[in-house]
Amino acid sequence: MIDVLYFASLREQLATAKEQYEADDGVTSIGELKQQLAQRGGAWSELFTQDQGLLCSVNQEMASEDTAIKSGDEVAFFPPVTGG
Amino acid sequence: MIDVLYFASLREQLATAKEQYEADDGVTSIGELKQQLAQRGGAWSELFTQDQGLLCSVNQEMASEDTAIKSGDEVAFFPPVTGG
Amino acid sequence: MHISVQIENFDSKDIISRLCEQRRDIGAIATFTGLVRDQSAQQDLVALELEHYPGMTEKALQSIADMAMDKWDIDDLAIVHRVGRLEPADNIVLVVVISAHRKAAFAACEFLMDYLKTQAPFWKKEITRQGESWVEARQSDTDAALSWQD
Amino acid sequence: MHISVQIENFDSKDIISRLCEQRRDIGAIATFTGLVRDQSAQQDLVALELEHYPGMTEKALQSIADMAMDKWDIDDLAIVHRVGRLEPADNIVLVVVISAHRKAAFAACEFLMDYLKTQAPFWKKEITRQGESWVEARQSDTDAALSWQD
Repeated sequence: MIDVLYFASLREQLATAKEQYEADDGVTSIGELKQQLAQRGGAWSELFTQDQGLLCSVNQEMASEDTAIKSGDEVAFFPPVTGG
Repeated sequence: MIDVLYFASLREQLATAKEQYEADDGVTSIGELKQQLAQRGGAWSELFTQDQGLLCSVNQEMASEDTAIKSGDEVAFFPPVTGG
Repeated sequence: MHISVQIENFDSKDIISRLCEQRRDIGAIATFTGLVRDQSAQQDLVALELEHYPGMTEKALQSIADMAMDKWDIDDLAIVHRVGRLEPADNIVLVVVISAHRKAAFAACEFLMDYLKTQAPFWKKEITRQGESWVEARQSDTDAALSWQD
Repeated sequence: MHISVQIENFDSKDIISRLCEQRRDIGAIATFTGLVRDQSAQQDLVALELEHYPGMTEKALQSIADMAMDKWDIDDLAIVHRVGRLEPADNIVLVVVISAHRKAAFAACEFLMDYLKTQAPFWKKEITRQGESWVEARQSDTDAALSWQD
């Protein structure tokens, strides 16, 4: 089980703030998780197949497509940050 | 008559804060005034013949050797500044 | 080091006093304060809503702070960032750097802001009389952060 | 614009409030505060005496301020410099720059300090338990001021 969080515009577009994702054995990286989420279609497909404008973190550290994930991890997806 | 002011270490070394200087007709620039002051000998000679470490202003604007001076002007000599 | 993510306003004077307390070796304090500015097209900004990622935000700020302490000869620093609903002219963020010398204090303060702008998980939504919209990230902020890489 | 040469201490919060009053277009406030730091060899600084050239000082600060307003897209600024006898950890100088954007605020604030350090007629004398001595000008300050020339 992976905790997946969504923030800001992404949270609104997906109408989801948080979910517990039951990962297949095949899902061992962020890139693979994104492919899985994109298969939900609609906004999911659109947002998780774009190359730019989507950031992610694993266990609260900035991550990339190749970052490994495993059960128990906290993954978050969000748009580019605009604080400060 | 030219008002001449001395500041900081220069004021202490010359034991003079301010004087009214009766300039010769020949004294029309800062460079010429410095030559005249150097002729007083002692600390005056030492301080006004050095090339570096002496700044000056005419009517409260930074000036150089070539800056013209005339009767009624306020001239000041001082070491490099150390505020801030 | 003082790092805080908070709803309440901050008092830069208090934070600076705390950093400098009992010290005689500080010659330079550089600070940056970011405020809510009305940059909506119609000049009718009502408020900003500042969302963040609790937990990760604090870690990201700590990591940026550690980078600044490593990179420059500075003595201490503070980062305070507000979240929640803020109105025009309200404070958003404060960065303070104290050091013996001004060059290090200025550079570290600017570095902290550039990194915070691109690395810390905060998002601004503008609420105007016309409606709501998420603030877009700026390429100039990304470029500013990249400019510090050696 | 607020420019002052004074014996009394200053309150940066008051000065910033005054600059920003009634404004909704300010996104960035950069400040620099210079303090009396004990850099004497024996770490026994008792006080600094700050001498200046009354009349010229204010003109020099005004001219530096005008240069900054011309050079950057900033909205307002303040320069406050103290004179007289100051003790370790006392405030010496405050520069505040307010602007829509942070890059201009940071650059103008650093420029103002670099120019003030080399162009404004202030002189520091250190009073230690060993005696008195005039602080020497630093080449690094001259270099910093020159670095802003285009």
